[in-house]
Amino acid sequence: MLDYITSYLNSSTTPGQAGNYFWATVYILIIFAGVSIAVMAMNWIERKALAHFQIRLGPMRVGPHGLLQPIADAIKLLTKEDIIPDGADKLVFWIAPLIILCAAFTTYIVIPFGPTHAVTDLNIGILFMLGVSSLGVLGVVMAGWASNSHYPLIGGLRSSAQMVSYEVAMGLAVVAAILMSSLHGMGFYGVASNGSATGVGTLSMIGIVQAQNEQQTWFLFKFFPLGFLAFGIFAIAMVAETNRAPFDLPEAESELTAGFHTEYSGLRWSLFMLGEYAAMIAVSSIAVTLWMGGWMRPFPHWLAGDTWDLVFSLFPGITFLVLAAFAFLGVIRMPKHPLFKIQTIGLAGFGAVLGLIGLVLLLPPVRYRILDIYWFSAKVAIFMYLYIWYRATFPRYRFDQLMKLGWKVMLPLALGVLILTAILGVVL
Amino acid sequence: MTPVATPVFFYFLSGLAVLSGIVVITRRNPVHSALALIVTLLSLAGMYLMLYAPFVAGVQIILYAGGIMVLFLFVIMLVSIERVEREYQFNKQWVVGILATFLLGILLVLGYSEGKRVFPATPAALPENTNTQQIATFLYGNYLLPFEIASLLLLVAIVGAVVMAKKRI
Amino acid sequence: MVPITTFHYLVTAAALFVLGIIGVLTRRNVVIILMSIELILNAVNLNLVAFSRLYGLHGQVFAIFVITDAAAEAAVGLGILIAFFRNKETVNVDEVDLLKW
Amino acid sequence: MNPTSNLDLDTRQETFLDANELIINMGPQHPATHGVLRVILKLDGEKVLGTECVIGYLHRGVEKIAENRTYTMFNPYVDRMDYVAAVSNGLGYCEAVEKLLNVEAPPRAKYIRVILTELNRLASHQLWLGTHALDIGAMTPLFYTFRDREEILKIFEKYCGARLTTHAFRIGGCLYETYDGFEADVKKFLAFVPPKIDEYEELLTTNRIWLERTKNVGNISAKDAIALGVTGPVLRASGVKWDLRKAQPYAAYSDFDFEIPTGQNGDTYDRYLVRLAEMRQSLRIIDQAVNKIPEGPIMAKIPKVIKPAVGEIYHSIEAPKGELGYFIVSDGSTQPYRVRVRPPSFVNLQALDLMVRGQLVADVIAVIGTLDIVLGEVDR
Repeated sequence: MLDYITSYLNSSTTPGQAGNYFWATVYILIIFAGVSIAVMAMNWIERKALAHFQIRLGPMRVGPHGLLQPIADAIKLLTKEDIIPDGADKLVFWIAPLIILCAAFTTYIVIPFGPTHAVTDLNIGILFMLGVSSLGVLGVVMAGWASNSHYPLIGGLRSSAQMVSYEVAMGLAVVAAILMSSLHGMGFYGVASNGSATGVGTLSMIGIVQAQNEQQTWFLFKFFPLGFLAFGIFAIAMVAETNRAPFDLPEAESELTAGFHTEYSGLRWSLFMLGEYAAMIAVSSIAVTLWMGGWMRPFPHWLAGDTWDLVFSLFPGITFLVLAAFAFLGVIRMPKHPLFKIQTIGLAGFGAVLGLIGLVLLLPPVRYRILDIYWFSAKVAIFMYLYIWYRATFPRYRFDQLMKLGWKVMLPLALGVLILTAILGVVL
Repeated sequence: MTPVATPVFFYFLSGLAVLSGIVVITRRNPVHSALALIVTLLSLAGMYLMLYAPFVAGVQIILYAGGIMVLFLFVIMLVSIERVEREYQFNKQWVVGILATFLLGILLVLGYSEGKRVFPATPAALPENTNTQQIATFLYGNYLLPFEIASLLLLVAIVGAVVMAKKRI
Repeated sequence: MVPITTFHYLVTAAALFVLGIIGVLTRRNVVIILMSIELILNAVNLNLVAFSRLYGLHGQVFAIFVITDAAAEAAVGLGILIAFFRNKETVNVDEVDLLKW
Repeated sequence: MNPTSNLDLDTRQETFLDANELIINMGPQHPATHGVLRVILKLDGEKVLGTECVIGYLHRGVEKIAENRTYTMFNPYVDRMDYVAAVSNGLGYCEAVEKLLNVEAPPRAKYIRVILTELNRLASHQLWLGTHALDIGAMTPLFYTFRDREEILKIFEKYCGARLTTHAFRIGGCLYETYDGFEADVKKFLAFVPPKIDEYEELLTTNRIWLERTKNVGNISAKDAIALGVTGPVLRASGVKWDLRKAQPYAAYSDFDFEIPTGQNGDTYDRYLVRLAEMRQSLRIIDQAVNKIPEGPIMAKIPKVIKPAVGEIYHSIEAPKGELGYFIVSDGSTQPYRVRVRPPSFVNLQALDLMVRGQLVADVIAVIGTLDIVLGEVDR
C-alpha cells in the first residue's frame, strides 16, 4: 500500500494521462472536497473582508470571529423548506442549478495545481475549460425561464447576453496567451528552427505553464504591454463571466431583487451560490495558469539555486504559522469573561491546528511536495481578494453600458492585442 | 491515451444521444426540446473524443452547447410559447413523413452494412496529441479558401440576422 | 462485447439523421424544426468524424465547417423566426403562407 | 384600483425586436423603492415605455388626524411624515402655528432650530447618499454615511432624548434648553464631518462607473421642473436658484451667509453634486449659528391653550427634500379645522414618469433614488 502510494508520488504525469483510474478518482474527490471547503472559506473571508472595508465587524456570533458561520449557513440552507413556485416548470427548475454546479466543477479536472497535480491533462485543456464554463449560461437562462416570473426572466436574459458577449473577448484574450506559448524566438509557428517541439503552441494547461517556464517569463510580462493588456481583458471579462460586481446585473439586488435566482430558496439556492463561487475560483485558475505562471514560484530563474529554493519552500509553512499567530492574537484580545470561554478555547484550538499544519508543512519531504499547490493557491487567492475588493468599491454597470464595454471596447482591444501578438511573434 | 471500455461508453453515449433526440422532436415545450438537444450535443462531443477528435469535441461544446443553444433559448423566451403549446403539435402529413423517413433510415443502414466491406478495416493512425496542430495545418493550408468563405458566410449571417430581426435598423 | 467499429457510429448517426428528418417533416413549431435541423447537421458531423477515423483528418476539418454553417443557419433561422413571430404572432410553420408582407 | 389606467397598453410602439411588452410591478415589496412605493413599469425588454406610481401603502391619514387633535397634540405626528428629516417637519409645523398665532420664537430658540434643522438636513442627505449609492450598486458608501449620520443622531438624542422622530420643537420655541456641551459637540462634529464628505466624494464623484450611471440619466429641464412643481435639490440641479431659506427667510436664516448650489443639466449626477454641496453649505450655516448663538429665553409667551383666531395660513420651509408647506385653517377652536401638508417628496415623485421614459430599468432605480422620496411623506 505504502509502496503503491510512494511509487505514485514519484510518477511524472497526471493520473488521467497515465490511465490510473484509482488516482484520478482520488484526485476528483480531493478536488471536490477542496473546492467545497474553499468556497466555504471564501464565504467567510468575503463577509469578513467586506465588513472591514465597510467599517463593520461582519459575522461575530457563530464561533470565534464567526468562523463557524459558513457551517451554520449551510445547515440553515439545507434545512429550509424547498419551495418550487406553482407556475414554475418543475423539471427545468430542478435541473438549472445542477447545470451551473456541474459546469463549474467539471472545469476543475483540467486545472493543473502542479506539474502532476491535475486529474488529467487534456491536449485541448483550455478549450475544454472555456467550453464547459460557458455551459453555465444555460443553467442561468433556464433558471430565469423556469421560474415563470418577470424578474428572473429579465435576469436570465441579461445574463445570457452578458456571458455570451464577454466570452468573445475572453476567448480572444486566451488565444493571445496560447499564441505566446508558441512564440519562443522561433520565426513562424510550428516551424522550430532547431527542430525541437518548442515552436509549437499548445492548448494544454500544463503545456502552457511549461511554456512559461521554458520562456522564463510569465505571459503577463511577455511583449510587455501586450501580455498585460490581454491579461487585463481576461481579468475584466472573467468578472463579467461570473456575474460578480461591478458586472452583477443578472442578480442586481436593487433592480431585479435577485435576478435569475429570485424564486430559488434553500438547497437549490445554495447550489447556485456554490456554483458561482466554484466558477470564480475556476476562472481565476485559468488566469493564473495562462498569465501568472501557474504553479511556478516567483522568480524561478532569476532567484535560482538551492538557497532560494529553500527560502521559497519555507513559505507554505510560514504562511500557516502566521495565520496561527493571528489566531493566537485573537485569543489574547478575546474579552476575559466566562461567557467567552468556549469561544476562546475554540479559537486557541483553531490556532493550534493551523500552527500544527504549518509545522508539518515545514518538514522537508512535505514542503517540497506541497510547493506547487501552495503557489497556485496563493495566486488564485489574490484574484479572490480582488473580487471582494471590486465588490466593495464599484457601483454597478448599466446593461447597455456593459454591452458597450464588451463589444465596443474589449472586443476591438482584444483583437488588436491578438494581431499584434501574432505579428510580434513572427518578427521577434 | 487510448479510450477504455469503449463499448460501454459507446452504447451509453449513443443511447443517450438517440433517446434525447427522440425527446427533442416529441416535446410540446420547446425549452424541454432544447434541453434534450443539449444532452444530444454533449454526448456527441463525448463520441468525438472517443473518435480521437478532441478539437472537434471542444468546438462542439463551445459553439453548439454554449453558443447556438443559448441563442435558441434566448429566442424561445422572446417568443411567447403558451399559445403554441396548446395547439396541435404535428402537421397533417406526419404519417407519410415518418414512413418515408424510416425507409430512408433503412436505406442508410443497408448502405453502411454493405459498405463495411469497402471501409478499411484498420483505422488510420491519428496522432491524438497533435490533433489540434494538424487541424490547424489543414484549415490554414489545404482548406484556406473554404475557411475564408466560411468567415464570409458568417458575416452574411450576422448581417442577415440583424436585418431579419430588427424592423428598423 | 463486440468491438465498436465505424459501422456502429454510422448507425448512430443514421438514427439521429432520421430523427432530425422526422422532426422537420412532422412538427409545426418552427423552433423545434430548427432544432431538428441541428440534429441532422450533428448526425452528418458524427459521420464525418467517424470516417475521419478511417481516412485522416479531412473529415474533422469538414465537421468544423459544418458547425460554422450550423451557427450561421441558426442565427438566420432564428432571425426569420422572430420576424415571422412579429408579424403573425405564431411560430407554426404551416401558417407561413405569405411570401411578402 | 386599475393598475394600468394611463398606460395605453394597446398602442404597440416600435421596439427592440418588437418583442412583447412586459408589465412589471416594481414594488411595493422591492429592495430599491425606498419603502412601499409601487411602480408599474411598461417595459420593452429593458427600455421603459411608461410608468405609473401607485402610492398609499403607507397612508395613515395624518391630515385627518390633525382635525381631531389640538394644535399641540398634533405636533409629534408631523415627525412621522418624513421620518428621516423629522426636525424639519416639526420646524415647519411650529412656525406655521406661530404665524397663525402671531407670535414669534425668541432669537435663541430660532438659532437652536436652525442648528438642529441643518444637522437634520445633513443627516437626511447622508441617508440619501448611502441608499442612492446602494441602489446603483456601490455598497460601501452606505456604511460610511451611516457611521457619520450616527454622530448627528447622538446630538439629537442628547438634546431631546429621541434619535429619529425627535419632536424637538414646540409651538413658540423650544422646550429644551441646550444641554451642557452642546456647542462643543456641534463644533466637534463640524470638524469631524468635512473630511468624511471628501471621503464619499473620493469613492463616487470621479468613479467612471458612477459617472456613466448618473450622467444624462433622469434629465429634467428647468421648465419641466417648474411646471411640475418640483422643488428642492431636484429643482436646483436643473439650474433654478430657488431656495426658500433665501427666497423667504424663516427662522434665523436671514442672519447667515450661505450659497445656493445649483447644477446645469438637471441629471442625476448634478443632483448628486448639488446635494453634496448643500451638505457643505449646511456645515457653513451651522458653523455661523453655533458661533453667534445669542443668550436669552427659548420660549415665547404663548397661551396655555392654543386657540388661534379664525383664519388660515400657509407657511413653507425648505426641507431637505424641497418645499415643505403647511396650510392650516383655524375655526377658532382648539383643533385645526383642516391641515393640508405640501410634502416635497409627493410633488417631486410626479416627475418620475417624465424622467424615466425611454430610459432603462436600471435608470428607474437611479431616478427613484435621486428624487430622494420618503414614502411616509408621500402617503402621509
